[in-house]
Amino acid sequence: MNHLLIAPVVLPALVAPFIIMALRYHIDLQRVFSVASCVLLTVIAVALTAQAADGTVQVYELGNWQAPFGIVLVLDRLSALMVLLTAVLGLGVVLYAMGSGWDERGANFHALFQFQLMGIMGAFLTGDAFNLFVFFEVLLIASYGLMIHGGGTRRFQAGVQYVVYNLIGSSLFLFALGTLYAVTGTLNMADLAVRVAELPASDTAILRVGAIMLLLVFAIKAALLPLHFWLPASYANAPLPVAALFAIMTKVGAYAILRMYTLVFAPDVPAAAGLMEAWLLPAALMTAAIGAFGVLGSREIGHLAAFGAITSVGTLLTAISLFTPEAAAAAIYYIVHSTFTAAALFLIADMVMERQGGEITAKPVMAHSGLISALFFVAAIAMAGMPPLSGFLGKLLVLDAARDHALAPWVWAVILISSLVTILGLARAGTAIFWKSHGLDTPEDYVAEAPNPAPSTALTFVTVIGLLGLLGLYTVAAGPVMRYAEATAADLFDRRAYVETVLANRDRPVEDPNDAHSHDTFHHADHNEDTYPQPDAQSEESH
Amino acid sequence: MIQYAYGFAYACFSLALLMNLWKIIFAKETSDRILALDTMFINAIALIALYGVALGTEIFFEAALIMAMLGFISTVAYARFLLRGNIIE
Amino acid sequence: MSLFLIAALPFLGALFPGLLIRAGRDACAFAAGLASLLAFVGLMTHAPAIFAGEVIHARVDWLPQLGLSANFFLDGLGFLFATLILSIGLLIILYARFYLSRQDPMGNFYTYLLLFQGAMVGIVTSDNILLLLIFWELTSLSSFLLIGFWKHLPEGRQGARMALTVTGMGGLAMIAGMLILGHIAGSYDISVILQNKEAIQSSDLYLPALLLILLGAFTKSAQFPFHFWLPHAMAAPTPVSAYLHSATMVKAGLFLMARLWPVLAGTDAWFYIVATTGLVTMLLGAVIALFKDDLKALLAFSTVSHLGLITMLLGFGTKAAAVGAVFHIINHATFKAALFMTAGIVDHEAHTRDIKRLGGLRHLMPVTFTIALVAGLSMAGIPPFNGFLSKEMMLELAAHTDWNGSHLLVPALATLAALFSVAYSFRFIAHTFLGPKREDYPGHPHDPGFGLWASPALLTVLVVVIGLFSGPVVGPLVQVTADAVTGAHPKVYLKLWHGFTPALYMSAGAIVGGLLLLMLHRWLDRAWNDAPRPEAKAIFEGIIARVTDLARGITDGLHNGAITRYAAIMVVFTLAVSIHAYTSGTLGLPTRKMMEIGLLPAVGWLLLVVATGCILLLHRNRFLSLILIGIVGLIVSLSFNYLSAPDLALTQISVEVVTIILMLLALNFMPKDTPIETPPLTRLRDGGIAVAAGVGIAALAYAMLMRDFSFESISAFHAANSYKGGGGTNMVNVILVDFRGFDTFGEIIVLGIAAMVIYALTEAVLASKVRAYLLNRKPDMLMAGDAHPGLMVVVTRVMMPVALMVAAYIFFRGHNLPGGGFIAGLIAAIAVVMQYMASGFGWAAERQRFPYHGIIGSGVLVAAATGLGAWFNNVPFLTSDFGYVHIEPLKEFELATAALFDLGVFLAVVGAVLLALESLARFAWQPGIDTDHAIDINPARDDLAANEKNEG
Amino acid sequence: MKILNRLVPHPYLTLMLTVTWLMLVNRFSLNSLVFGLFLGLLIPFVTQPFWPNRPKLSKPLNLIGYVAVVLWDIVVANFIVARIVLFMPNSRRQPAFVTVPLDIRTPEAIAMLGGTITMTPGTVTCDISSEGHALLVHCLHAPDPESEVATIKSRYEARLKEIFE
Amino acid sequence: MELLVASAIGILTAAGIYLMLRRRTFPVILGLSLLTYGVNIFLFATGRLVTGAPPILNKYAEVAYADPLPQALVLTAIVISFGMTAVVVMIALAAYLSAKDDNINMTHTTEAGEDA
Amino acid sequence: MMEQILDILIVVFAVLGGFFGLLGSFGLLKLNDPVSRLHAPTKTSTLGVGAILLASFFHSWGYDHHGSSHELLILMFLLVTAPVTANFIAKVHISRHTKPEDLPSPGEDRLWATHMQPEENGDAPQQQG
Ligand code: NA
Ligand code: NA
Repeated sequence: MNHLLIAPVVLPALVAPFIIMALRYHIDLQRVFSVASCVLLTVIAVALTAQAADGTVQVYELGNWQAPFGIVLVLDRLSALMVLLTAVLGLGVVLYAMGSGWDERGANFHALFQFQLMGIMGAFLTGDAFNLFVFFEVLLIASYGLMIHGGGTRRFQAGVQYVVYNLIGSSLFLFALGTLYAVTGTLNMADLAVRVAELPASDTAILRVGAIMLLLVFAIKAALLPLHFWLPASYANAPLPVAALFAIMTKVGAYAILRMYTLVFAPDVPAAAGLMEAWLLPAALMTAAIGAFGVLGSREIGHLAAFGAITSVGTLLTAISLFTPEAAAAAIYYIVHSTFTAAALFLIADMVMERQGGEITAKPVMAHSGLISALFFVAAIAMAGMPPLSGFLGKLLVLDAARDHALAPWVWAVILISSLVTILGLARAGTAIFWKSHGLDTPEDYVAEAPNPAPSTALTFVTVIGLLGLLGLYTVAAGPVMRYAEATAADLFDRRAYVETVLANRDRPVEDPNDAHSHDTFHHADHNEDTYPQPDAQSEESH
Repeated sequence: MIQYAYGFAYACFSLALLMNLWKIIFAKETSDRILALDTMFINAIALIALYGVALGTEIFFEAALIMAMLGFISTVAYARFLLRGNIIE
Repeated sequence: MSLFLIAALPFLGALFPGLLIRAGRDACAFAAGLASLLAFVGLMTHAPAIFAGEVIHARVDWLPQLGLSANFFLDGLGFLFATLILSIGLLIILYARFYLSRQDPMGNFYTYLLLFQGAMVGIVTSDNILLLLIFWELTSLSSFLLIGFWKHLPEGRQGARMALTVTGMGGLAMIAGMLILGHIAGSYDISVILQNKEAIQSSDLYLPALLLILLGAFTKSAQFPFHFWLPHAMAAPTPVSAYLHSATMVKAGLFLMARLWPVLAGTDAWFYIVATTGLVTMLLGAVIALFKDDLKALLAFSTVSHLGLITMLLGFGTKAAAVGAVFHIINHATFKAALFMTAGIVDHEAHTRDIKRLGGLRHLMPVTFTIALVAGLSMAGIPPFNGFLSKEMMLELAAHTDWNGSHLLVPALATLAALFSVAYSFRFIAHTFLGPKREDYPGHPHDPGFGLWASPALLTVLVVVIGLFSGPVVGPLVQVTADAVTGAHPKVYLKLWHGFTPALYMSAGAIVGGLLLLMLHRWLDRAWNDAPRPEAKAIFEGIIARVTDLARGITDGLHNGAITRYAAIMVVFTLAVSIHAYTSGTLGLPTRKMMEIGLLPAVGWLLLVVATGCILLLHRNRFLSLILIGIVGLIVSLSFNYLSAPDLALTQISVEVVTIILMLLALNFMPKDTPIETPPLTRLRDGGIAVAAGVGIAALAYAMLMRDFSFESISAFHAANSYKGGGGTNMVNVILVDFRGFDTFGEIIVLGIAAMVIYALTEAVLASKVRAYLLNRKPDMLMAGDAHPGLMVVVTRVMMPVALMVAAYIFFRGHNLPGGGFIAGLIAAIAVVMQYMASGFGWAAERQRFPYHGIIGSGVLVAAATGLGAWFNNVPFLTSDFGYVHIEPLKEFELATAALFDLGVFLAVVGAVLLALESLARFAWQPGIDTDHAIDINPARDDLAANEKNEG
Repeated sequence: MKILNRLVPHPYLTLMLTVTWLMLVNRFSLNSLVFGLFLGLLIPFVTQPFWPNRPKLSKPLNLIGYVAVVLWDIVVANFIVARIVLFMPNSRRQPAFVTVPLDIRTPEAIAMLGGTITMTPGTVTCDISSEGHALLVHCLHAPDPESEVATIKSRYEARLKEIFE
Repeated sequence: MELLVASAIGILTAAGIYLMLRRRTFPVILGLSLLTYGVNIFLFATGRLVTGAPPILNKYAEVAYADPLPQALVLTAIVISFGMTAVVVMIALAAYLSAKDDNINMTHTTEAGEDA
Repeated sequence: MMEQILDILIVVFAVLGGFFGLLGSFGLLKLNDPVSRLHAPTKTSTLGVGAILLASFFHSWGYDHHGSSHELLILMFLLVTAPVTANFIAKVHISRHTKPEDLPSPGEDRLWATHMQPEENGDAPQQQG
């Protein structure tokens, strides 16, 4: 049993309560533990990715109950990659939050942050549909706390909307899971795959409703049009470092779609055939387009970054909704890119916001304007999918993968035109914020300072440069990464290894932990007839 | 015979619940509504007890016990709200 | 030198100027120059091989899955362009060192310039069209930075954005074109593509690919109708214009057409699109140039015109035309770069570029005048300068070109363009330098230092030398380049005198006409200015503004902040796709019999429905709706009991009470009524949506309830193993703490986080200005006396230990009977909340010894530690263990790790509920409230006080 | 002795809780008793701060008699109320508030009296006076309010005074 | 009986959705509560309806049990939605106290300048 | 014999319970003044459920052959809490619908507790503004 598999969930789940229990009044120690946890998570994630890289699927049977009866965690190439992505992003964001002093502007930041990581990690690793719901809720509720961190009227108002929208989503999730369970009698994803594939035709109507509702749940998370409405206001009004962490949240939705709709409800499974072909791809394209328009139409840098995230989600979902191994590989490549890019853009937006406020307009020249503008330029390139960064490669991969699809001209047109509109928007914003300021009549020595003097400005820059550097590295290493992505996509479309590994133990007999008594189901009865654990039994002292 | 008695009791408490509902909807006084809700809890306890007896199980005992305790708390909470606005002060 | 290194050197060099700027401007320029020089030297090491007709390759895989490789190759065409880029680049670096002022951030300038240079070298040496695309877009980006270099100038920002938009658009189109091209050819490697002319030209996709690629090339090379960005790019510092807009970037489009000439040219489509565009651009550029008063604008339109010329030649599709195109590329680069630099010098010295404010500079700036004169005459196509040679070739080729049956159209228009070309060239010289010296120059013009005029002078020398000795000087270069362009070995004749050819007559006519035009210039200028004509910039900005407004309209219109609408859209969308999913599947007949409806369920249903309906009708009275919600909760709980789920009933009712308390606490601070805000139609719409969704869910539930599972449920396993493997008879509890303990672990964390969030929120709110509001808040309702009645206090005191006892009972029995840590936790929490309600916040909080955060934390940690404990047995997280212990004289009893896990649940729930409620209650906390006494009215205490008073 | 006091702050409470536990468990056994006693000691110890003043009972055994009286009265009360509700028209019913002056002083005793009044024939404790020297009692049907007050004082308050003071 | 349960689910859902489409935070929260009831009963009903057969093992009788799994799931769901409700109530209160307005819809307030 | 007696007890208590349960709720509807309405449910419903619990108690005695203390426990809970409930609801009525002069004199004290003003019952003075 490889306990490393559960470490990404358990580690933050231990650090967070420890922080609230013992370190509530010691921000320095909180930071030490939080960063240490993130570093350790990164190390663990690297180890897990290395383990998964050869294609073996590992299963962790929680409570020693075999699938499909208990909950299992499953490590394969895809989940390992997502865990690694989360860990690295988490490390970056926590460092930035420290450097910018954001973590001190409200209570419980680090504990919530660790819980947030725990929820995301769990969502990526779990092999059980209901457990996925639980982890969704963990990551959501932590995100509610982080979203309103620091307080403020607009943030609270946006917070209400964010929570309400997601609560509707959670309700839908439960409707979906209930429907699936009512038909198949199982919750384990691999088992669902087996059962859905063998489903009698007479049950498809109900199952399909469940399947589609589940898809919508993930689509909400992923911010697919017209279910994306929660995103702009939430991200733009959240503390922007938190929004940077949220960059991974849309990917949780994308991941879940990729996982469930290749493993369980793949288009080649009769019961799921034709579920979403008609509308998913158009919706994804609309998402990309609306996101791009949003970038161009934004009046505020937080919104700009948020719509940037939406347009990249559109591109990502476009790739996913093609449901071919090539497109899935492209999507997997694009996921990492778009996560880092969106995060970097949010962090840079925070730098701007802290120094001169959020509106996209000329303000007196801010401190570190040159460096920030350079970082913005690089992040904008990545966001718009311009060369030489990975966004360009990702877009090329998506376009290439869409080539044989009936809607290929649409895909190409929308993605390319969205890119253009995004470029327009980013250029417009960048010139207004960074260039136009120089045209203002301000005293020579005037420099707009950050309203909240940050504890360590250097750390914030190091973090952002680090993230962008990672993007550069990711671009250079595109070849090996794509090999991994292609192998991952191949795994997704050939689900046998996953299913067989997860369900390998389903017929394992159950041992009674208490051997001495195992000869009888209700051993108490052997000792004393009337202490049988019925309403009047004696086992209440089991403490 | 016993079954008829239980059936009678069922019917009485069911009817009582409906009367409570009537009161809650059409009462002029909010205090009457709270009172009706409190009575509902009491009637519910009776129904749970009856149901447990009918099924010959004590599994529902906890539910009745807790309802007795919680009905009280929620009634007090509602009333306190009307009295002071603030239920914890 | 490796091609990789040559392409990489400018990029590496780009790192230094920015870093070296502290070391001074010279160091900065030197570093930049050194990088260019090294690359140039590296390039020249390949010269012998190139002239020998060899092609040099360098390959490395990058993203083979896509067919994107970092493959470079160097042939004649690449060599020519790389030479131009690097050599003129060197001259520009030198020139810029003296041109830029002290205020200009020179480090940035050289960094951008070298980035641009690297991108250009990359374009011309790429052997992979995807790689070429990358460099292509990089030129757009770096030129954006260069054009907008003077960021304080609005023209600079606008020009930069315009250039980026137009060329970026072309680049994106080209991506599509290149992907199609590569798809047809089966490879993205240029050397492979060039072998596939037949396949490409016979493909159905040839035309779309051609159009998309040409869109890229035309935008980059400022061909009509995309020419308008180039003049606006003149807002850049002059070195940038001289580099980008004469020699390099704008030639990238030409390079691309030349590069793909072997596979794309030769078709009718190619001819009519490319040649016509080139012809129109050539004429239009020349005409407009004549009427530009800004020296740089004049040169910019001249460039447009010359780019059109070259494009037209490439469009002719003949080998001879290709030779002419190549030759003119060289010539144009030399004279135009020189002219731009000259214009820059004039601007630098006279502080204006407006021709109308210049004239007579010949006397003040003889050196500059000489350079301008030579280069200008070359631009005009006057012998013996190099411009004349290539223009003659153009006219000659035009004279023999038939356009859709018309023999005259092309030669006539070409001659006309040449005529205008002569006119604006002469105007450039005459109106700037000739004529009388003026007194009103904004600056004090005189010849600049050597550093500034060295570069144009050198280029002017080339203009002359190539003109006089074209064959020996550039013949071989033109030859190898033409070979590369045509993929064949065309004959290259470069001579000054061709005899009395049609071209000569056309040329002569052009010169005479040009002089005439110049004489009529004042009159023509007035006519031109009076004539209505579309202003490209206005159109472009109009489109952009329109698009931006549209974007803003769509964005604001869709995301108007109305979550009510977002939610409605979500519900409707969900409904629509669900109906689609349902109708595209099949539903079998019911497999279950409907259960009979007894009295109890009927009454329950009625209560539930009526209560729900009343909530809808009366929801504006918020307190009343909370009472009604209480009914719903009660009925739901009873239903769970009735339907064999006692655990659920317990949980539901306890959660219900805590929720109500929470909502009442919140409602205290909120309006007590909801106003009517939505018009009836909206309410009707919402009602429709709600009813549709309700009917949908009800139908789904009914369909599901009437059919059995399709497969045996996994819960059969849970039933079979709950006692044997889990040690408990309450299957639900065993599932919660054992089979699916991980869910429960997550669930308590959710609860803990909820409390933490609420706490953090309270802190945030109380730290804001809201605190003052709360302290001064007047109760919005009648306050009855006696906040803490004695009867209640006494009863809750007795109840609290009993309730805790009940909690303990529920906790321990949970594994076998309804109950468990969660419900026990709620009851324990409620027992404490009772104290808060009865005896007051201050009194109770003061007596509460355990910090709630700590209780939550310890709960989660206990649960986690229980889970981790399993590792010591080398079994997975949360594996439970239980055993039976026998201590005399007691009977045997069970010890289970699941109970420990449940203890964690218990603690987390207690902590979370109390922290949440306490946080909320803090809003109402007013300083000065007596915390010593729980009971407001206590005669015993008063008697005691009275006695003490009497005694004292 | 002090330590014992500290550890067992409320011996009656411990006794009551142990009995409660046995009633909850619903079957007497040694295990239950031991565990019940354990909890009965633990819970008062933990909740000690919430009940700082131990109520002193002068004659605890009288409590049993009192409870018996009250239980009987409750049963009777219900028949009286039933009769009034069912057969007495609202117009003939004479509801009234009466003031019951208090001789008892401790909150526990007053609470017990208030509770008793509510549960017994036709009366409900509604309020206490501002200094705690009188109870406001509502009578469902009180043609003679003075006699109601007298009954309350003699039948319940006197006994409570004996038990508590 | 199935009809009663199914229609109750539908009614709760419909009422919940209607209230969620109101403009003030309080009715929206009420709506969420109603929707949650609907969801929980739905999830519970996936085990199909059984009376008098709680999933508590009984040694003395060979009896059928109600499906325990949906019950466990609903329990988890109830707890989670309780946490969520608490949070949303609190955020709504904070928003109201900060803005003195409990309208759930946000309106645009910033009009940033145009770029030249 | 014993069983028959138990059966009779069960029937009697079940019927009584039902009767009083119904009566409590009926009284809530019938009685015409708010404080009088308090009497019916607090006493009658409590007795009704008490009778049902006793029926259940005898049932388990008669059929499961052991007494059940659970019912008694619930009954005790109800008896202890009902007065508090009644007290609070009465206070609501007093505070909302009566003035001091509507009620009999509180004797030596000045007011009934519910009518006390905030300053008088130990609360912090309400700050204005
Ligand atoms: Na267990
Ligand atoms: Na349980």
